[in-house]
Amino acid sequence: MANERSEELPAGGMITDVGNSKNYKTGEWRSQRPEVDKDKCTNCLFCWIYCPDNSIIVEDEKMVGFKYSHCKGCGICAHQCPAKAITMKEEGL
Amino acid sequence: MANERSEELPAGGMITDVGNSKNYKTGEWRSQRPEVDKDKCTNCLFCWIYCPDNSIIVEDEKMVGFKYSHCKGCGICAHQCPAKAITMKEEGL
Amino acid sequence: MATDKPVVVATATGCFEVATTIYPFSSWEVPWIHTAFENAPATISGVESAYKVLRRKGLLDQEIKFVAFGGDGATYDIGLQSLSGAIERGHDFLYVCLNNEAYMNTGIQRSGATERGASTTTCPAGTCIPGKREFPKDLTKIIIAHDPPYAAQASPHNWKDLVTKSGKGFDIQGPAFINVISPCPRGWRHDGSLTIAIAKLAVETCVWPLYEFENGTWRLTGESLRIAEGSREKKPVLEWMRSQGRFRHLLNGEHTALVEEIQQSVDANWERLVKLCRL
Amino acid sequence: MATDKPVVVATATGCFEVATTIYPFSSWEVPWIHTAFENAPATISGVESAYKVLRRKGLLDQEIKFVAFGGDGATYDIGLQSLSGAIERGHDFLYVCLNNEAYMNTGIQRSGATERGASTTTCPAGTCIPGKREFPKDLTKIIIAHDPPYAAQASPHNWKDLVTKSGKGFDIQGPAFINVISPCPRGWRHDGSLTIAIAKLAVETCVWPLYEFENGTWRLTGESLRIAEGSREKKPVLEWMRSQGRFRHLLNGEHTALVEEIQQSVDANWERLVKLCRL
Amino acid sequence: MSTIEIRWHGRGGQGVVTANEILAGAALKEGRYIKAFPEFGPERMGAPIRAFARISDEPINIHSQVYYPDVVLVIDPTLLKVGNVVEGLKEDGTVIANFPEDNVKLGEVVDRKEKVHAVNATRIAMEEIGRPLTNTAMLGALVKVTGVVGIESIIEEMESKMSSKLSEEMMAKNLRAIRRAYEEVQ
Amino acid sequence: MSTIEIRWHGRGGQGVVTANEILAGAALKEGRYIKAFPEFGPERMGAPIRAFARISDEPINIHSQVYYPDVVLVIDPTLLKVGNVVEGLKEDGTVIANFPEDNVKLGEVVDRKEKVHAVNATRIAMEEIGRPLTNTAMLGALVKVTGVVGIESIIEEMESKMSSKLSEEMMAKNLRAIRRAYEEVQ
Amino acid sequence: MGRPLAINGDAAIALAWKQVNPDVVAAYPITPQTIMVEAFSDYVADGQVDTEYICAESEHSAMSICIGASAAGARVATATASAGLALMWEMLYIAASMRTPIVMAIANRTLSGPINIHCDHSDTMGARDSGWVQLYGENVQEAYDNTIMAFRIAENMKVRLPVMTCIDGFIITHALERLETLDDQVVEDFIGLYQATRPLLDIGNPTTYGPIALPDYFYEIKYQQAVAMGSVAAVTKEVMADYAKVSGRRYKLVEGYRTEDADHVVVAMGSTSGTLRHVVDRMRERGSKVGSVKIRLFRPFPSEELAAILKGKKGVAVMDRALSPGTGGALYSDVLQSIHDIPDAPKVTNYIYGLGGRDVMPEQLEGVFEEVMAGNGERINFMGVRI
Amino acid sequence: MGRPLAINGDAAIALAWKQVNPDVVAAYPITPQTIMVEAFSDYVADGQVDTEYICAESEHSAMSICIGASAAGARVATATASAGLALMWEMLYIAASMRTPIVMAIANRTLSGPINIHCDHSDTMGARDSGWVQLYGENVQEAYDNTIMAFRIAENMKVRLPVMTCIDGFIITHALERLETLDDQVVEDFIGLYQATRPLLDIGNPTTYGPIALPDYFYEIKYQQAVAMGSVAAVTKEVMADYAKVSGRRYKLVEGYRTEDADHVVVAMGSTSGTLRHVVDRMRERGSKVGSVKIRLFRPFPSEELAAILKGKKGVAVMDRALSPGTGGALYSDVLQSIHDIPDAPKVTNYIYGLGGRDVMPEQLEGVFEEVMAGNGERINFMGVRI
Ligand SMILES: Cc1ncc(C[n+]2csc(CCOP(=O)(O)OP(=O)(O)O)c2C)c(N)n1
Ligand SMILES: Cc1ncc(C[n+]2csc(CCOP(=O)(O)OP(=O)(O)O)c2C)c(N)n1
Ligand code: SF4
Ligand code: SF4
Ligand code: SF4
Ligand code: SF4
Repeated sequence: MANERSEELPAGGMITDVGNSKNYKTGEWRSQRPEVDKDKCTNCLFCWIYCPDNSIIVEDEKMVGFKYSHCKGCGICAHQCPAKAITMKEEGL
Repeated sequence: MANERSEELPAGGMITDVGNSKNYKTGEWRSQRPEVDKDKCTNCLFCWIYCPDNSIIVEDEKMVGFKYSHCKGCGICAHQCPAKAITMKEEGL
Repeated sequence: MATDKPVVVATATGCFEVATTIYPFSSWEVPWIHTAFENAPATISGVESAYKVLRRKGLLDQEIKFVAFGGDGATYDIGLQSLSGAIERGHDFLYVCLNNEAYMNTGIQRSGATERGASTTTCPAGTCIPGKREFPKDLTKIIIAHDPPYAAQASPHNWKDLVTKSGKGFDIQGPAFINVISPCPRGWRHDGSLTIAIAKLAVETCVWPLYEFENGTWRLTGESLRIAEGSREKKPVLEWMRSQGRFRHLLNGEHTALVEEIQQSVDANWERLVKLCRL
Repeated sequence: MATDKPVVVATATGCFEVATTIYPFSSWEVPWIHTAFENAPATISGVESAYKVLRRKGLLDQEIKFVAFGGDGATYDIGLQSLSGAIERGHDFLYVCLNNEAYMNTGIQRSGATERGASTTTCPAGTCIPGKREFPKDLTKIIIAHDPPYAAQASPHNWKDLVTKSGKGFDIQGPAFINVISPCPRGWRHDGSLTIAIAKLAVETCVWPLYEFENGTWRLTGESLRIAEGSREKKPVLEWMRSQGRFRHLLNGEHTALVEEIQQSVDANWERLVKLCRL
Repeated sequence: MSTIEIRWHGRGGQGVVTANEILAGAALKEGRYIKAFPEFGPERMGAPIRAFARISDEPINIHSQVYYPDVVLVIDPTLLKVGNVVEGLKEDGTVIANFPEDNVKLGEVVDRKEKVHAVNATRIAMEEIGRPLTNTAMLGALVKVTGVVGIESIIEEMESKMSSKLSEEMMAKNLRAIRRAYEEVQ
Repeated sequence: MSTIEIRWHGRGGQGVVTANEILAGAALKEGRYIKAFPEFGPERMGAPIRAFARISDEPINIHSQVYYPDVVLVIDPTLLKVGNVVEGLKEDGTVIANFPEDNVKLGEVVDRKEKVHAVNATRIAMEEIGRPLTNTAMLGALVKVTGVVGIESIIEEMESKMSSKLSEEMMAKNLRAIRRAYEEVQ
Repeated sequence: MGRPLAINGDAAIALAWKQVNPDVVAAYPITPQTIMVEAFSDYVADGQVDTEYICAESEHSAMSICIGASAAGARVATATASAGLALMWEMLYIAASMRTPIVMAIANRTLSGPINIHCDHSDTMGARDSGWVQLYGENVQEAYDNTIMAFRIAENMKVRLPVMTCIDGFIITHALERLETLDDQVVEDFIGLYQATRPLLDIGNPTTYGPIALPDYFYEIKYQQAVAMGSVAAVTKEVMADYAKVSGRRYKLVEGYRTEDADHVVVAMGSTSGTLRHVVDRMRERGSKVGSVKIRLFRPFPSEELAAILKGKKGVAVMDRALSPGTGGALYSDVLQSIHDIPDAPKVTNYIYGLGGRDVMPEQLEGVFEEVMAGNGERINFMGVRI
Repeated sequence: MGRPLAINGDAAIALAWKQVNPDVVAAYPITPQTIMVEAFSDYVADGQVDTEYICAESEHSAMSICIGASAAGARVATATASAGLALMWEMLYIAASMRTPIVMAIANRTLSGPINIHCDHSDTMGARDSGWVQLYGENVQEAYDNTIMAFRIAENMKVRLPVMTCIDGFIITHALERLETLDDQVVEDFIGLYQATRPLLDIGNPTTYGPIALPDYFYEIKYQQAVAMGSVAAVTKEVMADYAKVSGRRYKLVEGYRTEDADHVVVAMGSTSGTLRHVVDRMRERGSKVGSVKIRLFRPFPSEELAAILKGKKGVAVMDRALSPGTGGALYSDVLQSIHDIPDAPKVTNYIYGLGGRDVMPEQLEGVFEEVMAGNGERINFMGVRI
């Protein structure tokens, strides 16, 4: 990272390859990870709405898990889940 | 005018001799002059209130004339006078 | 001045400032400061803060009042934020806006206070655009939304009302605001001797209602109160427009719809105001 | 995003900006611009103006929506004037204030939105001064005093309400404004997982009523409507204060008068608002 | 170099700047180079003001105010008493003033013997225009005395520059004032 | 010059900056000159961060970051996998890491044979403090291994700097963690 | 080519804008710039331009609007002076570093305080590090010509930097002079269609403008500006050559007047350059071997061009119409930088003059020449002040 | 004298303020200045100072409040950085020309864009014409010492000018170093009671502050600032001598390090000066006859003092931590001005470095010395950027 030369960068600090922060794995910063108990989950998608990092994976309008590469472990999903289907676990080594 | 040297002036453009614009005779700029007909005047002092240049002379709560040294001849006093006691005259040479 | 206490004055850049202090002359016999165009409220905040601390330290024993003046450009536009901040911080000062509805000092350019349809040098009435396209900001309401202890609209033609309001503004503890309509012959294109008459017309047409906001309560005053009470006629806005050259282009029959829209807006604002005063 | 049209975004300096674009990374998949802290409304005004003229010239045929985001510092304080000007000029954009009631990006300094009594790093609760001394500006009311076509208060806990309001803001022609309360765990000192719960409490205590102003009419929404209708309880402000560390110093029994004053002010504002919605 | 430098004396609101620009416009019409500008300061109704014009056959480089005019033009007789209107005027320079008496009298007032020209522009203006607006009349006097531009150029420029601002009637009155001053200047 | 340069590796929120400042404060207490600062950037919970300390008997002139540290201190074992913690470490430099296994294993991970010291700071912290806050414990390990300052100075500085921020109980727990790491570092 | 006009500097710039027909103009009035925005407002009101004309509520917003519009893909012009430039100062750097090719006319006026509406160069000198190209015009003709050329320079793909075109407040903005104009079509062809790079409004290719750049990238992005500035001299020469073809008027970055055989030279910018030529002619008539230099392009500073002129002179004076309290003038600094490397460098003295509209008399400039010829004068001198 | 503290640069300045106990502090937060206002807020909340502390709604207002308070008769301090300084830029000139002796701490941070919170000197370099005195501190100790001395300099009757005390953002503001403090009473005695001149609040002697001054007076009033600046060097030396008496620390306007017998010298300001001394020591060990110069007082620029040091050197490099696109650095300019007149002037090259917080490595500075010794290097060079 950070080895491009001045002339290799787009002018004026523009980022032309947008949405690339997906490649920036903020998940590494997490100290607690959310886990879902799909038995309890009602697929209400509250977690999806409230997750500040867009880290709830939804397929076919169903909650199927977490994008751990980005989830920062804030715990909002766990707190908001009306079914108490999400718990926060200490991140292992 | 305008011949003081830099070091003779108070610092920072302060004016310490305030209210000195009285010495600046704006009356010279006038092209029409107000004149009062004291027979009509009721001493209501509307002219005094409205004069934008503070040029109505009042003594003992009576309107006695104009400070021609400052009156700019705007005609507001004439227009406001409820007794139509003031008229504007062409300024002579 | 509507106070017998000593007063310190701050003034924003504008006609009033330029007209009263051209070096080495000054018309001011009280302490006076001008620093820039957009910051009279901040400047007076600083003066008032110095006063507070010097009093607290016992270095000053006189009670002093503080007032800041700004044109509508200085108040509605470029200095709005400075005023808003000073009110939020709760400094003890009176702010007076001399509202001549355009930047007069620089030659009659449009401001946030310029009325819809008025012609100025930056929104001139041309073959394609009939003067200013936007309605003016209602600054007095904006200030009232800050919930200051005192705010009012006034007009020079009703000087008793103006003096009463200024007195309240000085006396009250905390920030006070008075918005004074200030007809300008050159900018509005009317005869200079009609200045006061035109200010009166602004009130009579409800283009510029007289009212005050005191500790949370709205109250109409002067002619406006009488209009609301029905003891005085509310004049049509057209009369207002006819009195000034800046609206002349609207009166040739091509723009009746626009004139009507302006009348409706004046009416709607008036009705809202009357309701607020009845709350 | 509450619109299916393409959107261009401007963002003021602040947490939201710093968190989403650290060179060479960007989280934005739509066109996005940040220029400075105090000028997102002006920046988006420029973008929208370019859009208007390029459309007029036939160089662009897509319909595009414009939105600007700013924190409370960027909106209540340093960027208020920029927003006021953009509204006065009538640009067609939605402005969203993410109000976390302090300058969070720089470390929790007081803003014009900080509540009375709250402790921040520039109005810390000390042995002599118990946190912020002034009441917050009521920015939503200040914006409404500009008479924009649409303005509202919202909260993330009631996301349906928020999405509905955003949709209106996007759809309406002209400037629209939404003020969103945005609890910040670090700044308010509460557990991060309680963010949404605390936002809800703000509404339930009437510290942050949900309402909208649409074409001149005030309307309560969500929980606030139900509280006004009596179908839901209005919680005491003390509950709100207890939920956050920034008010902790007020709860030791020494400051009951202050707490009472704050409750009274919340009540008074709430009653005024209810009246306005009944007008 | 064939540059002529002119200095106007009048009061704020008397149209000195406009008249000076008409002069410059007329000179341009004759293919000349020009530079016309007022002494800068806040414009105040009635306050004494000055304006300057340079007219030349060649491009004009100098941008200073005019300190050593060839011609001094006084459009308000009250100014003859205030300040020194002939300050810096070249030895062989010309004075043209709105003045109700004759050249000799004027010469006494300004303390010059030669090249002193009076014209009762106030009377001309009152009679032709009905108001004491002497700026246009003084243009007539100027071009008669100095020949710096032809009177027809002045009239052409008046018409092209001022027609959007003056009514036809006002225009005609002003043109009459110009012509009369052209005739009457002593 | 008797300057020792130390580089910390941790994550945002783990207290690296605070621990580094306690180290510097302790050194000051011993009459030394100090310079302690984090690698600057926006602080983000969980993001890898570094901090630097210089401790010297003489005034410190150099203000650059530490590129060739004498000691590398890793307070979060997960960082041993991310990036190169021993980058620039002097040939005879020391590595001290929060690591659940022994020095040999640690040496393999960081690819160094000598002067490699493991301490299970996470376990110490969990047991003493109840949370995986390893920053203080690592101070104990550091001073034991390097002797850069005395452990009593660290404890004194902890007490004077942190007493307004930590409850008495928390303070005691942290001091225990420091002492234990001092004992347990291998 | 149109008939010559009698027109002032401000109106000439408004006329150039009308012919350029920019997409967006956002401005705030300030003396002595007002005539520009007023005259342009008339064109707008009469539908003579397509421009979206925005009266901002402050200069800070005016420049922010310009930046937004330029990033969005519009061709943008604006104008200001003095306090107005000061209030947008923060945004000047941002406009330059975002590479928005805005063209801004400046009616040079002194910065407060005391407040004063007249000319000096303190406003634009204070912006000399901001990354804007700065062109100074001597008279009304140059006000017009520089404005038109500025769009070509700013928008050149190698440059992509904002440009200020400066003229002396009142002395030029409010003075009627003779102006030779170009036909509308000639202007249109000369500046060409505006091609934006990755504009914000290109929904299909979304771009992020204005991210935060930390120490790992900031310098590289900033350095691009140095490179862009490095290409300005060559681009400007090209544009000037093209402009000569359509106008017959041939400009240079730095213009020497009777310098070839001169022993003593005075350097200046703006209207004083004209008065200086007048003085040079007068002194040449009396046999003095003097010359003068006009700096037209001030940022980037054309060091080589200037050094080539000053090389081997016996004495040089630099006229600065702005004071940097505590050191010498800005132009003086750049002149010293330009000649520092050359073997045959003259001694250079500095004259601060004309502050707050103090008029410049030919006699005073003669005095400067005389001091230079006598080898007198301090390193820094003050001309025309009552000390 | 108090015990030494382990403290960062911002907190050291807040501590100095606490001891000075100014009447009014008005400020707006901005990284990396925030610790100053936060730490000072704690003193206020705990009643440890008498200060009226005002959280302004913007930096423009913060400076306006300071000016109002100072004119009113208060002793005033404030602090800012980067965009904050930029936003108050208009008011800087007004503060100086109104002769309000405000003391402002600057946590040097680069100007946007791109936005970046780290150190370079673009912010204060951009204010170098504003008429403020500028002092640069190298480390935490100097941050503290300069702050205290600044009040004495600003308020001296011959000076009466506002003073900026600058330190490098993060590098010093956020770094813990050893600080020797003075006792409160020593500080109080050192700065003395504040005596305002014709303060606004003197109701009995009403004064008009800030009138408009036309061309007939403006220049005379402005020239007073040049005169006041002219007395700063002597006053500062006096203050430094007095400060040495109470602190034992003896400062100079310009500080040469091992320059007496050096052939090659590098000049810098701020924290880099320290790193340079470290490098000089290292190179001296290897036998290179090198030295370095630290500029402490940058405005007014101490030309004579610097010339005396640089006279006769074989080669000099000037380190500028700011870019003026299109010309050389500001410090470089002033160095050239300083030596232009002296007979034995060295060749001087310029190095732009450390923009946006790019760290400065000793090896790079050695590289600069090596280039100077070899007589290599362009006139303007860029150090540490990936070209
Ligand atoms: C930052 C800045 N921008 C612009 C100006 C120029 N300016 C001075 S006064 C003025 C207009 C004043 O208008 P207003 O406040 O309405 O007062 P008025 O002159 O009409 O009384 C303007 C635009 C300035 N002085 N400073
Ligand atoms: C002119 C200027 N002053 C100060 C700053 C520093 N600054 C950047 S973001 C910020 C606070 C942002 O607060 P807010 O708008 O409430 O947004 P938040 O970070 O809380 O979301 C400040 C003070 C700046 N960037 N520019
Ligand atoms: S909030 Fe809970 S119940 Fe709803 S979708 Fe998410 S995990 Fe399932
Ligand atoms: S823990 Fe936070 S970031 Fe992770 S999925 Fe839940 S809400 Fe999203
Ligand atoms: S207004 Fe008329 S009646 Fe009243 S005092 Fe004046 S002159 Fe007399
Ligand atoms: S004419 Fe005007 S200035 Fe003169 S006295 Fe009457 S109101 Fe006053």
